Amino acid sequence: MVVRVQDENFDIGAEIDALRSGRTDIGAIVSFTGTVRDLGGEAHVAAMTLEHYPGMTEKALEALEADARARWPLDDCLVLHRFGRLEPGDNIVLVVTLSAHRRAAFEAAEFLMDDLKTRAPFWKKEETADGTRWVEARASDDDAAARWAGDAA
Amino acid sequence: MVVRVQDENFDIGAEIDALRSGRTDIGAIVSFTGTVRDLGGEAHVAAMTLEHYPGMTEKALEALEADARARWPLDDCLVLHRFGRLEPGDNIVLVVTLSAHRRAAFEAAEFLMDDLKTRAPFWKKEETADGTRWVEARASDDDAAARWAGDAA
Amino acid sequence: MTLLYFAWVREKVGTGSETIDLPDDVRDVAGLIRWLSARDEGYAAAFEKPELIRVAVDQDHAPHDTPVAGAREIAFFPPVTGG
Amino acid sequence: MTLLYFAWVREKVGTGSETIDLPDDVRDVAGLIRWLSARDEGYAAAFEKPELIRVAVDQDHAPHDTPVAGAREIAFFPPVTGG
Repeated sequence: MVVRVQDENFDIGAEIDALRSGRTDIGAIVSFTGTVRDLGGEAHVAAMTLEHYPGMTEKALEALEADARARWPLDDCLVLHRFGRLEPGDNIVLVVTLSAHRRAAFEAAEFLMDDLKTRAPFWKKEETADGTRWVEARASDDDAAARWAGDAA
Repeated sequence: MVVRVQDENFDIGAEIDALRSGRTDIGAIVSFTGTVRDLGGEAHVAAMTLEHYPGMTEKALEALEADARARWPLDDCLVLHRFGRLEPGDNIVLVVTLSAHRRAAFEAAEFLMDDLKTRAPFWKKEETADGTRWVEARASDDDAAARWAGDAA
Repeated sequence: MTLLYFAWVREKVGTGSETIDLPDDVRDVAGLIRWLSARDEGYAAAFEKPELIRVAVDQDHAPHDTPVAGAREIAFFPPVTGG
Repeated sequence: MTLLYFAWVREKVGTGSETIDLPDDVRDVAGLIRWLSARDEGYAAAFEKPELIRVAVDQDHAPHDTPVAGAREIAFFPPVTGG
Protein backbone atom coordinates (compact mmCIF):
# COMPACT_ATOMS: atom_id res chain seq x y z
CA MET A 1 0.00 0.00 0.00
CA VAL A 2 1.76 3.13 -1.20
CA VAL A 3 0.00 6.49 -1.08
CA ARG A 4 1.78 9.83 -0.97
CA VAL A 5 0.61 13.44 -0.85
CA GLN A 6 3.40 15.96 -1.27
CA ASP A 7 4.26 19.40 -2.56
CA GLU A 8 7.60 18.33 -4.07
CA ASN A 9 7.86 17.11 -7.65
CA PHE A 10 8.28 13.37 -8.38
CA ASP A 11 10.49 11.40 -10.76
CA ILE A 12 8.37 8.92 -12.77
CA GLY A 13 11.30 6.64 -13.62
CA ALA A 14 12.60 6.56 -10.05
CA GLU A 15 9.15 5.74 -8.66
CA ILE A 16 8.70 2.87 -11.14
CA ASP A 17 12.21 1.57 -10.40
CA ALA A 18 11.53 1.54 -6.65
CA LEU A 19 8.33 -0.48 -7.13
CA ARG A 20 9.82 -3.10 -9.48
CA SER A 21 13.25 -3.38 -7.86
CA GLY A 22 14.34 -6.98 -7.30
CA ARG A 23 11.10 -8.46 -8.66
CA THR A 24 10.91 -10.95 -11.53
CA ASP A 25 7.23 -11.94 -11.17
CA ILE A 26 5.91 -8.77 -12.84
CA GLY A 27 5.04 -8.79 -16.52
CA ALA A 28 3.29 -5.45 -16.92
CA ILE A 29 3.88 -1.97 -15.52
CA VAL A 30 1.47 0.86 -16.33
CA SER A 31 2.03 4.47 -15.28
CA PHE A 32 -0.30 7.41 -15.59
CA THR A 33 1.01 10.93 -15.11
CA GLY A 34 -1.33 13.90 -15.00
CA THR A 35 0.23 17.27 -15.82
CA VAL A 36 -0.81 20.92 -15.75
CA ARG A 37 -2.12 21.77 -19.18
CA ASP A 38 -2.15 25.23 -20.70
CA LEU A 39 -4.56 25.46 -23.61
CA GLY A 40 -3.27 28.94 -24.48
CA GLY A 41 -5.33 31.70 -26.10
CA GLU A 42 -8.24 32.91 -23.99
CA ALA A 43 -7.95 29.82 -21.82
CA HIS A 44 -4.29 30.58 -21.01
CA VAL A 45 -3.41 29.32 -17.52
CA ALA A 46 -0.32 30.86 -15.94
CA ALA A 47 -0.38 28.57 -12.90
CA MET A 48 -2.70 26.67 -10.60
CA THR A 49 -2.83 26.01 -6.90
CA LEU A 50 -4.01 22.66 -5.57
CA GLU A 51 -5.70 22.75 -2.19
CA HIS A 52 -6.43 19.52 -0.33
CA TYR A 53 -7.88 18.17 2.90
CA PRO A 54 -4.96 16.78 4.91
CA GLY A 55 -5.89 13.56 6.64
CA MET A 56 -8.93 12.82 4.49
CA THR A 57 -6.80 12.90 1.34
CA GLU A 58 -4.56 10.08 2.52
CA LYS A 59 -7.58 8.14 3.79
CA ALA A 60 -9.40 8.53 0.44
CA LEU A 61 -6.35 7.50 -1.60
CA GLU A 62 -5.77 4.47 0.63
CA ALA A 63 -9.40 3.43 0.18
CA LEU A 64 -9.01 3.80 -3.61
CA GLU A 65 -5.92 1.70 -3.62
CA ALA A 66 -7.53 -1.01 -1.47
CA ASP A 67 -10.46 -1.11 -3.93
CA ALA A 68 -8.09 -1.52 -6.88
CA ARG A 69 -6.18 -4.30 -5.17
CA ALA A 70 -9.41 -6.12 -4.32
CA ARG A 71 -10.61 -5.98 -7.94
CA TRP A 72 -7.43 -6.74 -9.91
CA PRO A 73 -4.46 -9.06 -9.28
CA LEU A 74 -1.86 -6.36 -8.64
CA ASP A 75 1.68 -7.07 -7.49
CA ASP A 76 1.98 -3.49 -6.28
CA CYS A 77 0.66 -0.02 -6.93
CA LEU A 78 1.38 3.61 -6.15
CA VAL A 79 -0.85 6.67 -5.93
CA LEU A 80 1.01 9.96 -5.54
CA HIS A 81 -0.66 13.40 -5.68
CA ARG A 82 0.90 16.82 -5.35
CA PHE A 83 -0.55 19.96 -3.78
CA GLY A 84 0.52 23.62 -3.79
CA ARG A 85 1.31 25.94 -6.68
CA LEU A 86 2.06 24.32 -10.06
CA GLU A 87 2.87 25.70 -13.48
CA PRO A 88 2.00 24.44 -16.99
CA GLY A 89 3.90 21.25 -17.77
CA ASP A 90 4.37 20.38 -14.09
CA ASN A 91 3.44 16.95 -12.74
CA ILE A 92 0.22 16.75 -10.70
CA VAL A 93 -0.49 13.06 -10.11
CA LEU A 94 1.19 9.70 -10.66
CA VAL A 95 -0.45 6.27 -10.61
CA VAL A 96 1.64 3.14 -11.17
CA THR A 97 0.27 -0.41 -11.31
CA LEU A 98 2.29 -3.63 -11.53
CA SER A 99 0.75 -6.97 -12.45
CA ALA A 100 1.53 -10.27 -14.11
CA HIS A 101 -1.12 -9.33 -16.71
CA ARG A 102 -1.28 -6.22 -18.88
CA ARG A 103 -5.06 -5.96 -18.90
CA ALA A 104 -5.17 -5.88 -15.09
CA ALA A 105 -2.43 -3.24 -14.93
CA PHE A 106 -4.21 -1.04 -17.51
CA GLU A 107 -7.67 -1.37 -16.00
CA ALA A 108 -6.52 -0.80 -12.42
CA ALA A 109 -4.59 2.35 -13.39
CA GLU A 110 -7.56 3.74 -15.30
CA PHE A 111 -9.92 2.90 -12.42
CA LEU A 112 -7.61 4.60 -9.90
CA MET A 113 -7.53 7.80 -11.95
CA ASP A 114 -11.28 7.82 -12.63
CA ASP A 115 -12.15 7.24 -8.99
CA LEU A 116 -9.51 9.65 -7.70
CA LYS A 117 -11.07 12.40 -9.82
CA THR A 118 -14.40 12.08 -8.01
CA ARG A 119 -13.36 10.92 -4.50
CA ALA A 120 -10.03 12.49 -3.51
CA PRO A 121 -10.46 15.88 -1.80
CA PHE A 122 -8.41 18.16 -4.03
CA TRP A 123 -9.46 21.48 -5.55
CA LYS A 124 -7.75 23.39 -8.35
CA LYS A 125 -7.63 27.15 -8.56
CA GLU A 126 -6.33 28.54 -11.83
CA GLU A 127 -4.49 31.81 -12.39
CA THR A 128 -5.58 33.34 -15.70
CA ALA A 129 -5.34 36.75 -17.35
CA ASP A 130 -8.74 37.59 -15.82
CA GLY A 131 -7.66 36.67 -12.30
CA THR A 132 -8.09 33.44 -10.36
CA ARG A 133 -10.95 30.97 -10.66
CA TRP A 134 -11.85 27.64 -9.07
CA VAL A 135 -11.97 24.84 -11.61
CA GLU A 136 -15.45 23.33 -11.87
CA ALA A 137 -16.03 19.60 -11.64
CA ARG A 138 -16.99 17.97 -14.93
CA ALA A 139 -19.91 15.63 -15.48
CA SER A 140 -17.62 13.55 -17.72
CA ASP A 141 -15.54 12.70 -14.64
CA ASP A 142 -18.62 11.39 -12.83
CA ASP A 143 -19.48 9.34 -15.92
CA ALA A 144 -15.95 7.93 -16.07
CA ALA A 145 -16.07 6.88 -12.41
CA ALA A 146 -19.54 5.37 -12.88
CA ARG A 147 -18.12 2.95 -15.48
CA TRP A 148 -16.46 1.06 -12.64
CA ALA A 149 -19.53 0.70 -10.44
CA GLY A 150 -20.53 -2.93 -9.93
CA ASP A 151 -18.36 -5.91 -10.71
CA ALA A 152 -14.87 -5.80 -12.16
CA ALA A 153 -14.77 -6.24 -15.93
CA MET B 1 6.14 9.08 -35.26
CA VAL B 2 8.62 7.34 -32.99
CA VAL B 3 9.34 3.64 -33.40
CA ARG B 4 12.51 1.93 -32.22
CA VAL B 5 13.78 -1.65 -32.31
CA GLN B 6 16.98 -2.19 -30.34
CA ASP B 7 18.91 -4.71 -28.29
CA GLU B 8 19.98 -2.16 -25.64
CA ASN B 9 17.91 -1.56 -22.54
CA PHE B 10 15.77 1.60 -22.25
CA ASP B 11 15.14 4.11 -19.46
CA ILE B 12 11.40 4.65 -18.99
CA GLY B 13 11.79 8.01 -17.25
CA ALA B 14 14.23 9.34 -19.85
CA GLU B 15 11.96 8.27 -22.74
CA ILE B 16 8.94 10.00 -21.16
CA ASP B 17 11.00 13.12 -20.44
CA ALA B 18 12.17 13.32 -24.06
CA LEU B 19 8.58 13.11 -25.35
CA ARG B 20 7.11 15.73 -23.00
CA SER B 21 10.06 18.11 -22.95
CA GLY B 22 9.06 21.74 -23.49
CA ARG B 23 5.37 20.93 -23.96
CA THR B 24 2.57 22.43 -21.86
CA ASP B 25 -0.39 21.22 -23.94
CA ILE B 26 -0.30 17.65 -22.59
CA GLY B 27 -2.55 16.64 -19.73
CA ALA B 28 -2.06 12.87 -19.65
CA ILE B 29 0.93 10.58 -20.13
CA VAL B 30 0.48 6.79 -20.07
CA SER B 31 3.36 4.34 -20.21
CA PHE B 32 3.24 0.58 -20.55
CA THR B 33 6.36 -1.48 -19.88
CA GLY B 34 6.43 -5.19 -20.57
CA THR B 35 9.04 -7.18 -18.66
CA VAL B 36 10.42 -10.73 -18.68
CA ARG B 37 8.44 -12.66 -16.09
CA ASP B 38 9.71 -15.71 -14.25
CA LEU B 39 6.87 -17.68 -12.72
CA GLY B 40 9.33 -19.93 -10.86
CA GLY B 41 8.72 -23.57 -9.94
CA GLU B 42 8.30 -25.89 -12.91
CA ALA B 43 7.73 -22.88 -15.16
CA HIS B 44 11.09 -21.33 -14.17
CA VAL B 45 12.52 -19.31 -17.03
CA ALA B 46 16.25 -18.59 -16.86
CA ALA B 47 16.25 -16.30 -19.88
CA MET B 48 14.59 -15.70 -23.23
CA THR B 49 15.76 -14.70 -26.66
CA LEU B 50 13.64 -12.44 -28.84
CA GLU B 51 14.00 -12.97 -32.57
CA HIS B 52 12.51 -10.47 -35.00
CA TYR B 53 12.17 -9.70 -38.71
CA PRO B 54 14.32 -6.64 -39.39
CA GLY B 55 12.60 -4.28 -41.80
CA MET B 56 9.14 -5.72 -41.37
CA THR B 57 9.25 -5.05 -37.62
CA GLU B 58 9.76 -1.32 -38.07
CA LYS B 59 7.14 -1.26 -40.81
CA ALA B 60 4.60 -3.08 -38.61
CA LEU B 61 5.24 -0.83 -35.60
CA GLU B 62 4.93 2.30 -37.76
CA ALA B 63 1.61 1.02 -39.11
CA LEU B 64 0.42 0.38 -35.55
CA GLU B 65 1.39 3.84 -34.46
CA ALA B 66 -0.31 5.44 -37.47
CA ASP B 67 -3.49 3.52 -36.60
CA ALA B 68 -3.37 4.76 -33.00
CA ARG B 69 -2.84 8.36 -34.08
CA ALA B 70 -5.74 8.14 -36.52
CA ARG B 71 -8.09 6.82 -33.84
CA TRP B 72 -7.18 8.93 -30.81
CA PRO B 73 -6.14 12.59 -30.37
CA LEU B 74 -2.52 11.95 -29.40
CA ASP B 75 0.06 14.68 -28.94
CA ASP B 76 2.81 12.11 -29.36
CA CYS B 77 3.56 8.44 -28.86
CA LEU B 78 6.46 6.00 -28.71
CA VAL B 79 6.71 2.29 -29.44
CA LEU B 80 10.05 0.72 -28.48
CA HIS B 81 10.73 -3.03 -28.61
CA ARG B 82 13.89 -4.90 -27.70
CA PHE B 83 15.34 -8.04 -29.27
CA GLY B 84 18.13 -10.42 -28.26
CA ARG B 85 18.71 -12.30 -25.01
CA LEU B 86 16.83 -11.03 -21.94
CA GLU B 87 16.67 -12.21 -18.35
CA PRO B 88 13.80 -12.19 -15.82
CA GLY B 89 12.97 -8.63 -14.75
CA ASP B 90 14.45 -7.13 -17.93
CA ASN B 91 12.47 -4.67 -20.02
CA ILE B 92 11.01 -6.00 -23.29
CA VAL B 93 8.71 -3.31 -24.65
CA LEU B 94 7.74 0.28 -23.92
CA VAL B 95 4.70 2.15 -25.19
CA VAL B 96 4.15 5.80 -24.21
CA THR B 97 1.13 7.89 -25.22
CA LEU B 98 0.64 11.62 -24.62
CA SER B 99 -2.71 13.34 -24.95
CA ALA B 100 -4.78 16.22 -23.61
CA HIS B 101 -7.23 13.58 -22.38
CA ARG B 102 -6.55 10.65 -20.06
CA ARG B 103 -9.07 8.31 -21.67
CA ALA B 104 -7.40 8.74 -25.07
CA ALA B 105 -3.94 8.15 -23.62
CA PHE B 106 -5.08 4.99 -21.80
CA GLU B 107 -7.01 3.53 -24.73
CA ALA B 108 -4.31 4.23 -27.30
CA ALA B 109 -1.63 2.61 -25.12
CA GLU B 110 -3.76 -0.48 -24.56
CA PHE B 111 -4.60 -0.68 -28.27
CA LEU B 112 -0.92 -0.40 -29.24
CA MET B 113 0.02 -3.26 -26.92
CA ASP B 114 -2.88 -5.48 -27.97
CA ASP B 115 -2.22 -4.97 -31.65
CA LEU B 116 1.56 -5.24 -31.30
CA LYS B 117 1.07 -8.68 -29.71
CA THR B 118 -0.62 -10.01 -32.83
CA ARG B 119 0.99 -7.98 -35.65
CA ALA B 120 4.64 -7.22 -34.81
CA PRO B 121 7.00 -9.98 -36.05
CA PHE B 122 8.73 -11.02 -32.81
CA TRP B 123 9.18 -14.54 -31.47
CA LYS B 124 10.21 -15.53 -27.95
CA LYS B 125 12.33 -18.56 -27.16
CA GLU B 126 12.56 -19.45 -23.48
CA GLU B 127 15.43 -21.17 -21.70
CA THR B 128 14.05 -23.50 -19.03
CA ALA B 129 15.41 -26.38 -16.96
CA ASP B 130 14.19 -28.76 -19.71
CA GLY B 131 16.00 -26.88 -22.47
CA THR B 132 14.74 -24.22 -24.85
CA ARG B 133 11.21 -23.87 -26.22
CA TRP B 134 9.44 -21.41 -28.51
CA VAL B 135 6.64 -19.58 -26.72
CA GLU B 136 3.25 -20.34 -28.28
CA ALA B 137 0.84 -17.57 -29.26
CA ARG B 138 -2.21 -17.30 -27.02
CA ALA B 139 -5.80 -17.09 -28.19
CA SER B 140 -6.36 -14.45 -25.48
CA ASP B 141 -4.03 -12.15 -27.38
CA ASP B 142 -6.12 -12.54 -30.55
CA ASP B 143 -9.22 -11.80 -28.49
CA ALA B 144 -7.62 -8.69 -27.01
CA ALA B 145 -6.68 -7.38 -30.45
CA ALA B 146 -10.14 -8.16 -31.80
CA ARG B 147 -11.65 -5.79 -29.21
CA TRP B 148 -10.30 -2.87 -31.25
CA ALA B 149 -11.68 -3.97 -34.61
CA GLY B 150 -14.17 -1.49 -36.03
CA ASP B 151 -14.67 2.05 -34.81
CA ALA B 152 -12.86 3.72 -31.96
CA ALA B 153 -14.66 3.48 -28.62
CA MET C 1 -17.23 19.89 16.97
CA THR C 2 -14.72 21.02 14.34
CA LEU C 3 -15.99 22.45 11.07
CA LEU C 4 -13.67 22.68 8.06
CA TYR C 5 -14.15 24.61 4.82
CA PHE C 6 -12.26 24.18 1.56
CA ALA C 7 -11.84 25.98 -1.78
CA TRP C 8 -14.53 28.62 -2.54
CA VAL C 9 -16.58 27.54 0.47
CA ARG C 10 -13.59 28.49 2.65
CA GLU C 11 -13.15 31.79 0.81
CA LYS C 12 -16.80 32.79 1.18
CA VAL C 13 -17.07 31.71 4.81
CA GLY C 14 -13.84 33.54 5.53
CA THR C 15 -12.09 30.84 7.54
CA GLY C 16 -10.68 27.33 6.99
CA SER C 17 -11.75 25.88 10.35
CA GLU C 18 -13.65 26.67 13.50
CA THR C 19 -15.01 24.92 16.58
CA ILE C 20 -18.73 25.13 17.34
CA ASP C 21 -21.18 23.92 19.95
CA LEU C 22 -23.83 22.08 18.00
CA PRO C 23 -27.38 23.39 18.76
CA ASP C 24 -29.72 20.66 20.01
CA ASP C 25 -32.16 21.11 17.14
CA VAL C 26 -29.59 20.43 14.39
CA ARG C 27 -30.00 16.77 13.50
CA ASP C 28 -28.30 16.24 10.16
CA VAL C 29 -25.89 17.80 7.64
CA ALA C 30 -28.74 19.63 5.87
CA GLY C 31 -29.85 21.14 9.21
CA LEU C 32 -26.28 22.20 9.96
CA ILE C 33 -26.06 23.92 6.57
CA ARG C 34 -29.31 25.83 7.28
CA TRP C 35 -28.05 26.84 10.72
CA LEU C 36 -24.69 28.01 9.32
CA SER C 37 -26.39 29.96 6.49
CA ALA C 38 -28.21 32.09 9.08
CA ARG C 39 -25.00 33.19 10.84
CA ASP C 40 -23.88 35.96 8.48
CA GLU C 41 -23.61 37.03 4.85
CA GLY C 42 -20.42 35.04 4.20
CA TYR C 43 -21.99 31.76 5.31
CA ALA C 44 -25.20 32.68 3.48
CA ALA C 45 -23.21 33.18 0.26
CA ALA C 46 -21.19 29.98 0.71
CA PHE C 47 -24.28 27.83 1.29
CA GLU C 48 -26.66 29.69 -1.05
CA LYS C 49 -26.96 26.61 -3.29
CA PRO C 50 -26.79 23.61 -0.92
CA GLU C 51 -26.86 21.23 -3.88
CA LEU C 52 -23.33 22.42 -4.81
CA ILE C 53 -21.96 21.57 -1.37
CA ARG C 54 -20.20 18.27 -0.74
CA VAL C 55 -19.70 17.08 2.82
CA ALA C 56 -17.37 14.77 4.71
CA VAL C 57 -18.27 13.57 8.20
CA ASP C 58 -15.16 12.43 10.07
CA GLN C 59 -13.27 12.35 6.75
CA ASP C 60 -15.75 10.17 4.87
CA HIS C 61 -17.91 11.47 2.03
CA ALA C 62 -21.46 11.82 3.42
CA PRO C 63 -24.86 12.77 1.93
CA HIS C 64 -26.81 15.72 3.36
CA ASP C 65 -29.16 13.48 5.34
CA THR C 66 -26.30 12.08 7.44
CA PRO C 67 -26.89 12.55 11.20
CA VAL C 68 -24.34 14.86 12.82
CA ALA C 69 -24.65 13.73 16.45
CA GLY C 70 -21.32 12.35 17.69
CA ALA C 71 -19.31 13.63 14.72
CA ARG C 72 -15.93 15.12 15.60
CA GLU C 73 -15.14 16.82 12.28
CA ILE C 74 -17.44 17.95 9.49
CA ALA C 75 -16.03 19.43 6.28
CA PHE C 76 -17.80 21.44 3.57
CA PHE C 77 -16.43 21.85 0.05
CA PRO C 78 -17.30 22.04 -3.67
CA PRO C 79 -17.16 18.91 -5.89
CA VAL C 80 -13.53 17.77 -6.01
CA THR C 81 -11.31 18.59 -9.00
CA GLY C 82 -8.03 16.77 -8.38
CA GLY C 83 -6.17 14.40 -10.64
CA MET D 1 12.84 -14.22 -55.05
CA THR D 2 14.08 -14.14 -51.46
CA LEU D 3 12.54 -16.51 -48.92
CA LEU D 4 12.95 -15.84 -45.19
CA TYR D 5 12.26 -18.16 -42.26
CA PHE D 6 11.88 -17.24 -38.60
CA ALA D 7 11.72 -18.96 -35.19
CA TRP D 8 10.99 -22.72 -35.36
CA VAL D 9 10.28 -22.55 -39.09
CA ARG D 10 13.85 -21.33 -39.54
CA GLU D 11 15.21 -24.04 -37.24
CA LYS D 12 13.38 -26.84 -39.05
CA VAL D 13 14.20 -25.57 -42.55
CA GLY D 14 17.82 -25.18 -41.48
CA THR D 15 18.40 -21.68 -42.86
CA GLY D 16 17.17 -18.13 -42.26
CA SER D 17 17.13 -17.05 -45.88
CA GLU D 18 17.61 -18.25 -49.42
CA THR D 19 17.05 -17.15 -52.99
CA ILE D 20 14.92 -19.28 -55.27
CA ASP D 21 13.68 -19.28 -58.85
CA LEU D 22 9.93 -19.56 -58.57
CA PRO D 23 8.52 -22.49 -60.63
CA ASP D 24 5.91 -21.40 -63.17
CA ASP D 25 3.20 -23.57 -61.67
CA VAL D 26 3.38 -22.00 -58.22
CA ARG D 27 0.62 -19.38 -58.11
CA ASP D 28 0.02 -18.47 -54.49
CA VAL D 29 1.47 -18.79 -50.99
CA ALA D 30 -0.26 -22.13 -50.40
CA GLY D 31 1.29 -23.47 -53.61
CA LEU D 32 4.72 -22.23 -52.56
CA ILE D 33 4.33 -24.01 -49.21
CA ARG D 34 3.46 -27.28 -51.03
CA TRP D 35 6.43 -26.89 -53.35
CA LEU D 36 8.82 -26.17 -50.44
CA SER D 37 7.47 -29.13 -48.43
CA ALA D 38 8.53 -31.48 -51.21
CA ARG D 39 12.16 -30.33 -51.18
CA ASP D 40 13.49 -32.33 -48.19
CA GLU D 41 12.67 -33.60 -44.70
CA GLY D 42 13.48 -30.27 -43.02
CA TYR D 43 11.03 -28.33 -45.17
CA ALA D 44 8.48 -31.11 -44.83
CA ALA D 45 8.73 -30.90 -41.03
CA ALA D 46 8.55 -27.08 -40.99
CA PHE D 47 5.43 -27.01 -43.19
CA GLU D 48 3.79 -30.21 -41.91
CA LYS D 49 0.86 -28.18 -40.52
CA PRO D 50 0.34 -25.28 -42.95
CA GLU D 51 -2.37 -23.81 -40.70
CA LEU D 52 0.35 -22.97 -38.15
CA ILE D 53 2.36 -20.99 -40.70
CA ARG D 54 1.99 -17.21 -40.95
CA VAL D 55 3.27 -15.44 -44.06
CA ALA D 56 4.44 -11.97 -45.01
CA VAL D 57 4.69 -10.98 -48.67
CA ASP D 58 7.05 -8.03 -49.11
CA GLN D 59 6.84 -7.40 -45.36
CA ASP D 60 3.05 -7.29 -45.11
CA HIS D 61 1.03 -10.00 -43.39
CA ALA D 62 -0.65 -12.06 -46.13
CA PRO D 63 -3.15 -14.96 -46.21
CA HIS D 64 -2.21 -18.25 -47.92
CA ASP D 65 -4.25 -17.47 -51.03
CA THR D 66 -2.11 -14.39 -51.81
CA PRO D 67 -0.59 -14.54 -55.33
CA VAL D 68 3.20 -14.75 -55.31
CA ALA D 69 3.94 -13.44 -58.82
CA GLY D 70 6.05 -10.29 -58.62
CA ALA D 71 6.86 -10.64 -54.90
CA ARG D 72 10.46 -9.83 -53.97
CA GLU D 73 10.50 -11.26 -50.43
CA ILE D 74 8.29 -13.88 -48.81
CA ALA D 75 8.69 -14.79 -45.13
CA PHE D 76 7.38 -17.81 -43.22
CA PHE D 77 7.00 -17.90 -39.44
CA PRO D 78 4.85 -19.09 -36.52
CA PRO D 79 2.22 -16.81 -34.96
CA VAL D 80 4.05 -13.87 -33.39
CA THR D 81 4.75 -13.74 -29.65
CA GLY D 82 6.29 -10.33 -28.99
CA GLY D 83 5.28 -7.67 -26.49
